[in-house]
Amino acid sequence: MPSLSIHAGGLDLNNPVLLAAGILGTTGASLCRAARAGAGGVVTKSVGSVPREGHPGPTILHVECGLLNAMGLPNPSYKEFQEEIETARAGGAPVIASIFGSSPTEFAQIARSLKADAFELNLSCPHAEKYGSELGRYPDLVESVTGAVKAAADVPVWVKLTPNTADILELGLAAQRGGADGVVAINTLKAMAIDIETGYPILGNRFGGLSGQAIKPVAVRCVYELASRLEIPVIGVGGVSCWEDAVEMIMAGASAVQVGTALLKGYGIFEEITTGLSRYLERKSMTLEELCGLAGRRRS
Amino acid sequence: MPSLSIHAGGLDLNNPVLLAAGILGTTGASLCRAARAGAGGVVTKSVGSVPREGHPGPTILHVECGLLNAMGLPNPSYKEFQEEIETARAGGAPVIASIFGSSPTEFAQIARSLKADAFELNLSCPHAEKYGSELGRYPDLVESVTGAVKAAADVPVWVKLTPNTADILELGLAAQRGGADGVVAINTLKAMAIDIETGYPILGNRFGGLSGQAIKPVAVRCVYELASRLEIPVIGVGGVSCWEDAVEMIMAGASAVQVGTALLKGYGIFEEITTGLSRYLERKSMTLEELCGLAGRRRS
Amino acid sequence: MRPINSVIEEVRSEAPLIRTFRLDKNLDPAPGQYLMVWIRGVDEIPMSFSGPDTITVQSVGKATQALFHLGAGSSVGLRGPLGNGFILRGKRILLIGGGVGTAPLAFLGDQAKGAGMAVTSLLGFRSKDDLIFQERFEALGDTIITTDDGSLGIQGRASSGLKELNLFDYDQIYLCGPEMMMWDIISRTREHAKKTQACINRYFKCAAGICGSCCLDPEGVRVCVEGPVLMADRLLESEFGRYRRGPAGDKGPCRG
Amino acid sequence: MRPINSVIEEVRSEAPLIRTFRLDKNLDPAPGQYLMVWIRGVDEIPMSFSGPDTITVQSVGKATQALFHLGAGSSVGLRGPLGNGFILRGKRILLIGGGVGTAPLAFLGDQAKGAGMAVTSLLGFRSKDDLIFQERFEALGDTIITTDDGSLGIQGRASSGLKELNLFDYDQIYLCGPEMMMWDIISRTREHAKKTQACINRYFKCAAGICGSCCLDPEGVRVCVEGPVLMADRLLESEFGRYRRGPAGDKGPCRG
Ligand SMILES: Cc1cc2nc3c(=O)[nH]c(=O)nc-3n(C[C@H](O)[C@H](O)[C@H](O)COP(=O)(O)OP(=O)(O)OC[C@H]3O[C@@H](n4cnc5c(N)ncnc54)[C@H](O)[C@@H]3O)c2cc1C
Ligand SMILES: Cc1cc2nc3c(=O)[nH]c(=O)nc-3n(C[C@H](O)[C@H](O)[C@H](O)COP(=O)(O)OP(=O)(O)OC[C@H]3O[C@@H](n4cnc5c(N)ncnc54)[C@H](O)[C@@H]3O)c2cc1C
Ligand SMILES: Cc1cc2nc3c(=O)[nH]c(=O)nc-3n(C[C@H](O)[C@H](O)[C@H](O)COP(=O)(O)O)c2cc1C
Ligand SMILES: Cc1cc2nc3c(=O)[nH]c(=O)nc-3n(C[C@H](O)[C@H](O)[C@H](O)COP(=O)(O)O)c2cc1C
Ligand code: FES
Ligand code: FES
Repeated sequence: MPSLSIHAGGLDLNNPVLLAAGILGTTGASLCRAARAGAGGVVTKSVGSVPREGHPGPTILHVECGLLNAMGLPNPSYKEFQEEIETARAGGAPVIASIFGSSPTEFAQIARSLKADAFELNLSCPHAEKYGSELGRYPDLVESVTGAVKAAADVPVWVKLTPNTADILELGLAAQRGGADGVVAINTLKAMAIDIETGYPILGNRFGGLSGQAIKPVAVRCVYELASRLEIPVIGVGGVSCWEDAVEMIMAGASAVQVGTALLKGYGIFEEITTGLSRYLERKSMTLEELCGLAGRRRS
Repeated sequence: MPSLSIHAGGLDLNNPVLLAAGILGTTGASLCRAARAGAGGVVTKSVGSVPREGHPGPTILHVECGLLNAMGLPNPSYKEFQEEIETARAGGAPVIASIFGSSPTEFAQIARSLKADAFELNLSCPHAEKYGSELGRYPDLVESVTGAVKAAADVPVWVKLTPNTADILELGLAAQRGGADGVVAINTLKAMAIDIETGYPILGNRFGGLSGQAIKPVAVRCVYELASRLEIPVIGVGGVSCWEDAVEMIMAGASAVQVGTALLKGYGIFEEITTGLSRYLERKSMTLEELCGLAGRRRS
Repeated sequence: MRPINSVIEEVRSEAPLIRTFRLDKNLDPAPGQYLMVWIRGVDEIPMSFSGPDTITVQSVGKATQALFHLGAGSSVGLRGPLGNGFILRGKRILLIGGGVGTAPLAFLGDQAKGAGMAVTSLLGFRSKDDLIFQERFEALGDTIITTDDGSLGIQGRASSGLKELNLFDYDQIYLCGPEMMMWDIISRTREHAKKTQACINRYFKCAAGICGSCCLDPEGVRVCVEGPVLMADRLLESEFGRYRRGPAGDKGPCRG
Repeated sequence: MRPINSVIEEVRSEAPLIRTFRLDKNLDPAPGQYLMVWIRGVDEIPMSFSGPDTITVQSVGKATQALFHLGAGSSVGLRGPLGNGFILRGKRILLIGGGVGTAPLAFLGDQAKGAGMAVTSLLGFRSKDDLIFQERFEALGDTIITTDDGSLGIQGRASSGLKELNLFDYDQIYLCGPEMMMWDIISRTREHAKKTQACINRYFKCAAGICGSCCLDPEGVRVCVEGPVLMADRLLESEFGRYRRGPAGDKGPCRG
């Protein structure tokens, strides 16, 4: 079988299929379980500087071909989270701490205090006031947050970008200027659903983020746009739910992929995808490196 | 049965279910057929000032829960299109001419020359260079294009907005400042798909727009955001494919809805939706006016 | 997959703070499975089935209070049935319940009796006034009741009733109640852990196995989809009875 | 629903500018149905089936030329089978074809013969050199050939062959060829229009019934999904033979 190990975004990964942020990432045990199930790396739930309980329920909702969620960044704060990261590490895969804050200094403070194999900056959650995409939609803030974290941390820093923008490349370039070791695209699309019996917005927070199969074509486009112009690697996320999707995302230019919503099918998804990817590479006699960005080289 | 007739965006409509732009809107005959099949109004294919053949194929692609398209605004120019509009009018429903251009003057010139019951300004197509969202992403351009067309036309002017932005409300407010009689939300999400056998982007134009069920939660959110703040009516479009979707969109704040991708099921969709909507209103003893924006009044 | 709209057909008061709500939908649940009940404008919370079309709710906070304000004719949104259920095994079974945790056991007992099993129940309550489902359990078979204050039955916690029973008599034991009560039972009956099914509680946010808020240390069991019914031997090796996570994911003490 | 990858197994030259491509997939098409063939990096174009796993292509422009450059072993993307097909009716049928339009008729004839029908063919070509499928049609039954230049068979257009036939002898007539040739036939045989099925051509963009580019005046028939086979009486009342729309949606003359 062809090797799936890669070096991407400053990390050595056994395979390029990672657990996405906020998915079974609240406890060290569940992260560890993902690593043991075959994830090449695991991203934690986003943690901030103070405990948050998140939004009232419903916090998720199955919609046509996807999931709507508005968890509201529940987390026990980074102070409580170090032990979860230690537990997670027992899984044997790099643990990437997703962190959020409302300013460059808040981000930097967390990055200084927390120990992890890498940081992923959540500049893209579409449904938490004062956080996520409320900063991440502005290139200058993306750059300054990234720069502040880079100065504070001695591990690789990835920046997770929002697709709720007219130009994701602008955001990616800002992250690159800030010194990011990689960008992660995409977070969810801002969305909502309404109960037709009563008119109530279904999510407790009214607005949430759309993920899953529905958004894959948007994610592939974002990855393609970013990968064609950035010098730093792109980690692709959004709707990956089978090995074919992973191939498509890598062809678009992703060095690695993250899997979120597809965990609804259970932890077996990691092995399913990595096995399929290996077989594909074998059949095509290709390496991961050759696959990466192939679509960009097929311009007619 | 409760009445479905409404006055919205300056037009009197027999019912609030319209044919969306670019869907079976190339010929007067197909527009007429939509009207006869029960559409409350029909929007034409977007027409510009010179003939365009559009992008090479594939121009559409079925994806998970939706459709990707990159037609590339094929049209015979407004000069050839007047006769199609006349033919379309025989259907008995208002004919809204969708128009596009690369500047306020180009838009205004078309609006001055073409006769239709209303204009819809395509400031939102995500895959045609120099047109659509390349203008429509900037609030000042939205305002100036709208203002120019308002000055040139003596019929209602609707502005079709792009969801490929960090803040669609900003665009809606710009349209309102420009004097628009209504906004239409949303056009497609910029997206792409790649052939995993070869790495080729599938659409001839590489990038296209995602429509259909996949985008409904994004469309509902956009309509809700716009309707909560604008004084002009919002026409909802994006993924409406059954009467329940129409109810949801109207609850989000849409005065009327447009149906695009669901025409894949055939022209019968108009009657299916209007009948379902009537029955719903009857069961709930509500009027369309009471339904409109209900979700905004359910804030807890 | 959107919440199903369901009208509350009947509300019955079981105890001062406990009510049973009969819904207009029979979703064909297995005992032990649960629903996510959306009290519109307030919250969505997990509730076990106490019958094929009923839930029995203790008012403890915002959402349950709001539910109490909804009378018959009001409607809620439902997601479910969710999770696994109890599995009926053997011929003689023992139900051990505490407080509102007796609800899913009453439902299970009905099914067991219908299947011809011999059902014995051991139920613990704070006091006589908190008692629920007494007749329902007594109709199933022998029923031992304990109250903390001794106002009815044996005085003490549910485990005080164990001495009246020979657990080797039972093919399977089913357990549901406040966490400390369940912990008390399973830690005292370790040798029966392999035949004890416990329906447990964690903070559920997504109830879809995706958010991680309900995961049990050290294996990361997703209680919302792999539970809420778990074998007691598995619980003995877990965080259960020692700590539990709150809505923020922080570890806190177990209540009850 | 993405394009299916298909390897070209064999390429056969039928005439100087016409080749048959055998694909590695049998998509179980009905004669008259078509495929959208994606020549990667170039375009996606409609092609009738000339057999269960073949298309027969005339090189006329960019995409067809690019397809000709792909040899056996190359691959294309396929969407289909699409559209309706011919419907076989009666016992004696007549096929009238012109040029590469004989392709779907040859496929139909094979099926008709297999079903025990009597097949007669009338085929028109520019000249002897452009002739395709001669043996295939002759194996089906009586075959009349016309050539514009008289280099083979009757001299003149396909309609010149009509005088050799009594159309009342046939239960159903099947027609495919250049638009002016088809128009020539159906306008001369109006009394048989109700039993004439014609496989026609329009500019297809989406081939899914959604874009409107293929719609036929005055009814707005979506040829890509309601066709490409239409009854001749319907065509007589349409734009067919008078004008057709190009890629920009502009009206232009009918070719051929
Ligand atoms: C599988 C399962 C089955 C349950 N079955 C029943 C039942 O049959 N009858 C019954 O009365 N109660 C049941 N509960 C407990 C019930 O869900 C909580 O009492 C309810 O959520 C409290 O909501 P509140 O807003 O009224 O209280 P709050 O003020 O929000 O909190 C009160 C307490 O309830 C707990 N709680 C709140 N929200 C949740 C949640 N989403 N998930 C888990 N616990 C929560 C908290 O830990 C808190 O300590 C069950 C819980 C689970 C997980
Ligand atoms: C239902 C149907 C079945 C067909 N079956 C066959 C067949 O079996 N064999 C065969 O050789 N040809 C067939 N054609 C015609 C074939 O599709 C065109 O010859 C081909 O698309 C030309 O592409 P090009 O790029 O080589 O030519 P271009 O240079 O693009 O154009 C040459 C001519 O082909 C026509 N054409 C181009 N693209 C299309 C399109 N997307 N849809 C319709 N016409 C187009 C144009 O009108 C133009 O006049 C069929 C067409 C249709 C609609
Ligand atoms: C329930 C849920 C919770 C999430 N929480 C976070 C989070 O805390 N931080 C973050 O950066 N992204 C979060 N996301 C976004 C995912 O990491 C991912 O970007 C998105 O879901 C798209 O990928 P998918 O389609 O594979 O799910 C969350 C997604 C879901 C569905
Ligand atoms: C094939 C196709 C062509 C379209 N052409 C246009 C167009 O010319 N002008 C325009 O404003 N929108 C165009 N759209 C966008 C639709 O009008 C609509 O905004 C979008 O498809 C979302 O609605 P739906 O999900 O109901 O299809 C097109 C969409 C499709 C699928
Ligand atoms: S409640 Fe979300 S994983 Fe169980
Ligand atoms: S080709 Fe698009 S409707 Fe027929």
